[in-house]
Amino acid sequence: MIKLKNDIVVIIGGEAGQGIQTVGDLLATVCWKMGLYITVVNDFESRIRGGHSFVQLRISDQPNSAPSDKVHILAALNSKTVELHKGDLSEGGLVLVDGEESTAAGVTAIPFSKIAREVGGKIMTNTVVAGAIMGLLGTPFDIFEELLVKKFGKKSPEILDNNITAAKRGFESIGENSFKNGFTWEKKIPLGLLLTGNKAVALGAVAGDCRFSAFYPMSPGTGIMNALVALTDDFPLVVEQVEDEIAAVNMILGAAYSGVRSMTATSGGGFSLMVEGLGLAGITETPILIVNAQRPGPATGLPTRTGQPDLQFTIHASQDEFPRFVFAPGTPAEAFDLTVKSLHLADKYQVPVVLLTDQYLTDSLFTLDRPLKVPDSIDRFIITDEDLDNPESYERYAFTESGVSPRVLPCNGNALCVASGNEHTPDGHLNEDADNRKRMMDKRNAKLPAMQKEMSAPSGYFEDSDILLVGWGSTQGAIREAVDLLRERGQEVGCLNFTDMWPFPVEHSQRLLGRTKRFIMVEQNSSSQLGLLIREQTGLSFDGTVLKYDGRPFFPIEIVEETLAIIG
Amino acid sequence: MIKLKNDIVVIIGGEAGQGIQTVGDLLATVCWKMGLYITVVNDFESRIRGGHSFVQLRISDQPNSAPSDKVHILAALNSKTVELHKGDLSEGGLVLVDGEESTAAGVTAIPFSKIAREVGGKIMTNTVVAGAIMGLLGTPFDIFEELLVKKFGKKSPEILDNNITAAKRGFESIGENSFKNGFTWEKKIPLGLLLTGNKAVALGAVAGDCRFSAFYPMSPGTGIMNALVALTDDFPLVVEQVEDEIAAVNMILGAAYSGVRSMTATSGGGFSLMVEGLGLAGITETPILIVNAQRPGPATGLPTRTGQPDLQFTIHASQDEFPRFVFAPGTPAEAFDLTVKSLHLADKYQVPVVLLTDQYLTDSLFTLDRPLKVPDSIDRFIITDEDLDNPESYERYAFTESGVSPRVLPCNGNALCVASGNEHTPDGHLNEDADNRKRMMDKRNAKLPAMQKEMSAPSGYFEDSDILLVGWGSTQGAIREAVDLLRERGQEVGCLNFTDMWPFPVEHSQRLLGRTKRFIMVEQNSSSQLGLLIREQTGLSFDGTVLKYDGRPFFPIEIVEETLAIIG
Amino acid sequence: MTTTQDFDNDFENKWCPGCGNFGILDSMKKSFSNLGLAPKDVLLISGIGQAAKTPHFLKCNMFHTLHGRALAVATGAKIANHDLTIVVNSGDGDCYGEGGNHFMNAIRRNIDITLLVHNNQVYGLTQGQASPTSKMGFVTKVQKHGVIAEPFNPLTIALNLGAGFVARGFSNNREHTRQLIEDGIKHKGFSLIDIVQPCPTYNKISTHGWYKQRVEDLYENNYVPDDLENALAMAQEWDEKIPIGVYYQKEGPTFTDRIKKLTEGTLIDKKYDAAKLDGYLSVS
Amino acid sequence: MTTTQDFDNDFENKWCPGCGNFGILDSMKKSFSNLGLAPKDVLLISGIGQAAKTPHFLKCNMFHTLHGRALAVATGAKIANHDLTIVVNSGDGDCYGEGGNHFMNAIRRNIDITLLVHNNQVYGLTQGQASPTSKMGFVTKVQKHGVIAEPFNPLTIALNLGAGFVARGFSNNREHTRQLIEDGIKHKGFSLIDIVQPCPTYNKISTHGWYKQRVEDLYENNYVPDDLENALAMAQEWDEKIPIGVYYQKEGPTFTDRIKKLTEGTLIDKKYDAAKLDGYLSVS
Ligand SMILES: Cc1ncc(C[n+]2csc(CCOP(=O)(O)OP(=O)(O)O)c2C)c(N)n1
Ligand SMILES: Cc1ncc(C[n+]2csc(CCOP(=O)(O)OP(=O)(O)O)c2C)c(N)n1
Ligand code: SF4
Ligand code: SF4
Ligand SMILES: [Mg+2]
Ligand SMILES: [Mg+2]
Repeated sequence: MIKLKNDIVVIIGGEAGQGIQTVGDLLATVCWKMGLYITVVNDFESRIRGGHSFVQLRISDQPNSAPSDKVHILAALNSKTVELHKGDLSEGGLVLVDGEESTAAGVTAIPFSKIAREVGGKIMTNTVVAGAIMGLLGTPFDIFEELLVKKFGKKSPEILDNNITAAKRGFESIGENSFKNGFTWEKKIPLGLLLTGNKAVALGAVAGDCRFSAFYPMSPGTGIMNALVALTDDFPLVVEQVEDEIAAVNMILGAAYSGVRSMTATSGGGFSLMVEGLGLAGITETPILIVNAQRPGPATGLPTRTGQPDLQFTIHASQDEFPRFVFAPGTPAEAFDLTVKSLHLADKYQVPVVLLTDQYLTDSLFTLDRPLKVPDSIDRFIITDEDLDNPESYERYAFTESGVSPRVLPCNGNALCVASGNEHTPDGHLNEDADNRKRMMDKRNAKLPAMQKEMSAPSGYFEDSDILLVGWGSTQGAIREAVDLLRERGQEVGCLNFTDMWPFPVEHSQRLLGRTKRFIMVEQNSSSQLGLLIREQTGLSFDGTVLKYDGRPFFPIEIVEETLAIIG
Repeated sequence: MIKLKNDIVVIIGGEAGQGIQTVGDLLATVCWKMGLYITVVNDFESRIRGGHSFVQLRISDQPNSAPSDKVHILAALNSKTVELHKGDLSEGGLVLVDGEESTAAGVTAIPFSKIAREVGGKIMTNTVVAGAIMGLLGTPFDIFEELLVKKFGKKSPEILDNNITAAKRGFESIGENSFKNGFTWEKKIPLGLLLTGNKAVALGAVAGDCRFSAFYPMSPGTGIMNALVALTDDFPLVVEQVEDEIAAVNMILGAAYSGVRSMTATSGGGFSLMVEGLGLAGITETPILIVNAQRPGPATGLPTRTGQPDLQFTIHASQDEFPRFVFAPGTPAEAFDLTVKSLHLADKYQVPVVLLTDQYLTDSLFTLDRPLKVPDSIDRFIITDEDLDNPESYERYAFTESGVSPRVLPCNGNALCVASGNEHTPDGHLNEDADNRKRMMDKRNAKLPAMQKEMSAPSGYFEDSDILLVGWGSTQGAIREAVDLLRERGQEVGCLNFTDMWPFPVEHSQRLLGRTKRFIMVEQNSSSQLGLLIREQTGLSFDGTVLKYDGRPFFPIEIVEETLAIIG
Repeated sequence: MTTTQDFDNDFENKWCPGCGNFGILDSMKKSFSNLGLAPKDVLLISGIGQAAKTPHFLKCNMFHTLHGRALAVATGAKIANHDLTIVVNSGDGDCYGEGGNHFMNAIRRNIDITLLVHNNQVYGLTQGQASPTSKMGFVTKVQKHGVIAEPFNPLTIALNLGAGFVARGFSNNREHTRQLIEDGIKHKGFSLIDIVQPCPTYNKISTHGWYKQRVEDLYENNYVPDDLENALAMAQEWDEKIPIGVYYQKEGPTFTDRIKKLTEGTLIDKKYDAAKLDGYLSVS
Repeated sequence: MTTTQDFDNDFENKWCPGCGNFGILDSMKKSFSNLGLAPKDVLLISGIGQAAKTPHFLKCNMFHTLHGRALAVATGAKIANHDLTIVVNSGDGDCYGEGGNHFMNAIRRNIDITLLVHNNQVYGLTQGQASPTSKMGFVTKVQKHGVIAEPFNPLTIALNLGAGFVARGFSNNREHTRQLIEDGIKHKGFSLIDIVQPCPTYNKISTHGWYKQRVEDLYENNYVPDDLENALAMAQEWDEKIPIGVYYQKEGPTFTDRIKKLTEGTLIDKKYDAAKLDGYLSVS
């Protein structure tokens, strides 16, 4: 990764319900179509109307996936936006406000709502704002127009016309005030899709042949379900909203037992309610996928904010011990790949998998830096009567060296599928004998060495440096950018970004962390959970922590400053 | 602790429903009244009638609290008892079976059921068996008779008479076959009560002024509730069985908020369902006590067996991070004390507390080695309008240095009690600001240093030895006895028994473990959870593990043998 | 005496303009002050949702708990101190969805609290999914081909479970709702007041106007709520008309009445008695 | 054709002698073989409890799940493969206590499974506490002054939630129960069969003899189960007489009928289509 060249940051702020997210989406799509890299971060309160929310767009000709502390264009649909974000304006930054006349120096008034009313109604304000910002940036207008046609073409010709006019008027409202950091716009083919983490997980689910999903709405997990629902008409997928999270996890257990790959998504509170079901998957060796999209807690906490506070909870959740996988993607591309991988490994090892994302990754919009790959076919690791010498004597939990027993589906032949959440003999019937108990525990635990081999090492960036920043999940982009900034300042710093969390990649970690002089944990929780896990699993101790737990994603510069304070 | 002098082990085996537990209780009570130490371990299946179950009584003139692998008297009410336990008979051990004539060498037939029928009916069989065993042991009969009067005196004179006759006939049935290891019976005043862990927790709860308990039945947690219910007529205590465990934890939260000390008890599955409520207690700073009486899982696992598989789950349960206490008593006396302490600390720090017991500790009957002490008075750490300059401006979550905010009760004056499970400002109202969020997290976490100071060091036994066995909770007795046995064999071995688990007693552990050459973890789970926790928290690594996870308590000799294999 | 202003606080309201919740909030304040209650006399307990935010918007003692769990918390609070006046604010998702089991069991216990369900037939706070009371066919972003389960009828279920106070209100008839809340609080035992409520943001079917056309005031009609069959019949109505008022009322012993030791005073007021327990712990 | 013996297995039964569960087990085997089902055609799903152990005691496909969760698991299993014949064994605690919310929602969905609730009005496996169907006043070790909540009436609630097959059986009338189970399985849609059952160990009130005196066979009486009001009235009966048979039956589209793509075949039989998804992932 090299220093971002053209790196422009736009903030559009207003009340919930004013549709600023639409402005962000429009701008992002236009930039993406031009082959640029975008990160769009949505910051909103847990309410439906009013209050204050904003989107931050970062536009660059280099991959980026962290929010920035500096802003070049601030478009304010309410006065709070100016109040809150003016301090973040970079030198030469612009403030656009809705109005006829500028009230302060550095503030440009554009009559957004007046224009909107003139061309068709207040509802058009968003389009005017988007037009104005594109005007400032110098975007070619035709791409914007194409997009509007795509978006409104199916509605009445009037609506489309009005929107185009609104866009045009906005575009032109900027006049000669062409923004000095403007790109030179050359159209390139984007390397990857423009995707939220939510959508990446949903696409990964379908790519991994997930066919059933039961869920109960909970931010930020709901976004994944919305994205899945959007795919149901085109794929063999049923998504059902159910009475509570306990039903959700148990329904996917039933569907998985019956034979279709199944998943649910939720956040911490819902995950808490799924914990007992997770254990049922563990002892019955039923493959399921649970996405825990993290947000700050405890309890209801901050419903629409981000954090990484559930790592240890996820690894230890549910009574007693059983093998499970835990993955934490750092980007939407990884979210896609790891969802596919999760569904595959769940089937292969007959274990539950938890995918840990967070509000930042799931709700933000990113340009992917590579295309996504769909598996050609799906291996279900399921046998039938034909694979058996004697289907009548089939045993669901037969002892094997690998710990994985051949699996049949219920009502799919003479081999009966007998499963029990009580401790059981190989034939699936409940049993309390001490010897059998120990053997069954050992059988399940016997999967662990092979499972551990499936774990990828944390991805490195200048990983041979004397000082490593170590993080996991969605902080990847911010940490890498911090490494760039630190190196610019002459610090020999690199980083490791974990995505494959459990079974903990002990050997990889020992190898990569053992050779560095110091490592510093960068996490979005208050106790450095990965740091503690590394110590527990490898005996290696971290040398400092950069922790943020205020519900907001890291700015790279925060990591830089706190790291400098630690390394002196 | 010195080697047990008189150490006699009796097993009575039969089907569920045959009342062998009654035989155990009768024998135990008589021995206890003579001032002896008893451990009675109940081993039973998850069914109501039939199958096989047994009680093991260990009787000694020295404190003991572990089951023994060797048996001196085996009383068999079914043939399976002989089959299963004959191999455990020590030299000179006796087998008593129900019948007219002995069928094998070393087997004494006594017509238990025939005698019972003669004196009043088959139901009297238990009393005959108890009588016979006491005859063998040479117990003074009058104590037994006293007990029967106490037990049956309130029923009809006929029932009492029949029981006394049954006991007498049983007592005499043994004839000259006086058991060679018999005690010399001198009556002493017992040092402590004869108590199950269940009852110890219940008495501790009342001693700690617990006034409300809501629960949903789940073995082995139910026993605690039964014991609490038994106290409701005499103390200001309401115990309510509710619709599910989610209701249980939320009801005690409501009662605690309202102002009475409250608790619930359950096992792993129910605890899983309480995890979200635990987090609500965390963020709202509401003092509650949850007893998790551990049993083997995952999921339903082995409902009536023992294990220690939930330590890490308990410490990390619920989304995000908040201070909590976790205690794990090793004996009924500690169970009593730690229940009192838990209720006290919950109030003092306004945090949830989890008491981790297990089936072995809760269901077994022990003679305590000391009297139990009731606190003279209860400090509730609650303020009222009188304590406030201006009750109107009272804030439930005021920032303080200790992190503990003065607490009022709802509807108890002009100071309003405003609590929220969303992140909140000091006044209790929900708030999403980044600064406030960080301050509130820091406020809650600020309690941790003082909480950690409340933690006792693990209790030691020859703790200066080069090799230490390290365990927690109910394995205390077995580990200490193993230490005695190892030292007898010339090994310089001692032990540490943890009871105060979280916040982890880091300094105590570093001090005690840092100075030993090697330490070996002895735990009833498959991954050595305390060992991992020690490494995570102190950086110190264990040198071996003795793990048992077949659902049965440790025999001291198992620890001895595995330890020897490790230390070579 | 208190006034509604006594219940005002300066915490910023977070509902959408035009939301039915405003009416309910207003009616609550009026009924409290009419009953002579001061903020210090009232304990509001709520779950999670737009409805469940209500307690923040007035001055009172309050406990904003977890999604679905308000009734369980309220039950515990009442047992601990049955002198408290407890009102629960819940939503249709909160109470009949996630909290379905507690709803049934609070009724079975006849615990003396007043439950206000802000029933907008939609999940507001999570942005417009169907709720248990959404009609079959109701289309949302998630239920894109419409809801495919039968709607949950809280009134029928409550009546069948033996609830002693079952009422329906309409958020925008503030005076009427005020009266209902007063009657509910005065009722000794569990009171269910299901308050139908427009959600202008996510429910485009049952709007203010839609309700307005349908509601029929039972107070005005001098309906006497003592006939279970009548009540059950009315509970079936919806499409043509929606009776608002008390459908059924019948007093009986409440949960805490049935616990003998609580008839002599609240649990919280009892004395700690170390000496008595000492007796239990003596070895001889 | 199959015979009842085809369903025998040699797993040791763990119920108490004289338990009503034996009758239910027997009736299940008979109804399966009568319907021509073989062990490989049947999927039994159960929660946790004495009742929920049933699937272990016969030869079949089975999933012994968690306390209270059988219906949720069964719903998922049915959606994944709606060709399956799914029967759920549950207890009164399992289904109406811990599982109360799933009970209501399985009915609302009209998912096509047959639910057998072994209703002994007590928690058997956990040694005799009251259950939701225990009568007010029922004394146990825990409820030592008797139950103080209204009993839960599953039939009334099911009928009010719109269940399309609501029946009551008596475990010891084996032929009758066999018929009920057959009718339940044949019914397209959710079928509730609440089977009252003696628990000689923990329920000394409703014993075999107690039931025997009260049960009245609706099949014999040629009762036609098409009248909801009749059904509701019968559902209130208990103390004097207990009608056994189908109280109410009405077919309608089931949950999987209402999901369009499932009308063309089961979910499990659909094809994975990588190419189609590729289209979604192309950048241009
Ligand atoms: C355990 C849990 N699951 C899900 C959520 C997310 N959640 C918050 S409010 C809500 C639904 C609210 O709907 P309703 O109760 O009808 O209230 P409304 O917002 O419509 O007033 C949900 C699902 C949560 N907070 N906790
Ligand atoms: C989450 C959870 N809570 C509690 C239990 C303990 N438990 C097992 S069976 C049972 C009650 C069984 O009663 P019922 O469903 O009526 O079945 P019965 O034994 O009477 O047939 C309970 C509470 C459990 N296994 N899991
Ligand atoms: S979303 Fe609906 S219910 Fe919620 S505040 Fe807005 S209008 Fe009211
Ligand atoms: S406890 Fe009751 S229900 Fe359970 S097996 Fe025994 S008799 Fe049957
Ligand atoms: Mg709602
Ligand atoms: Mg039962």
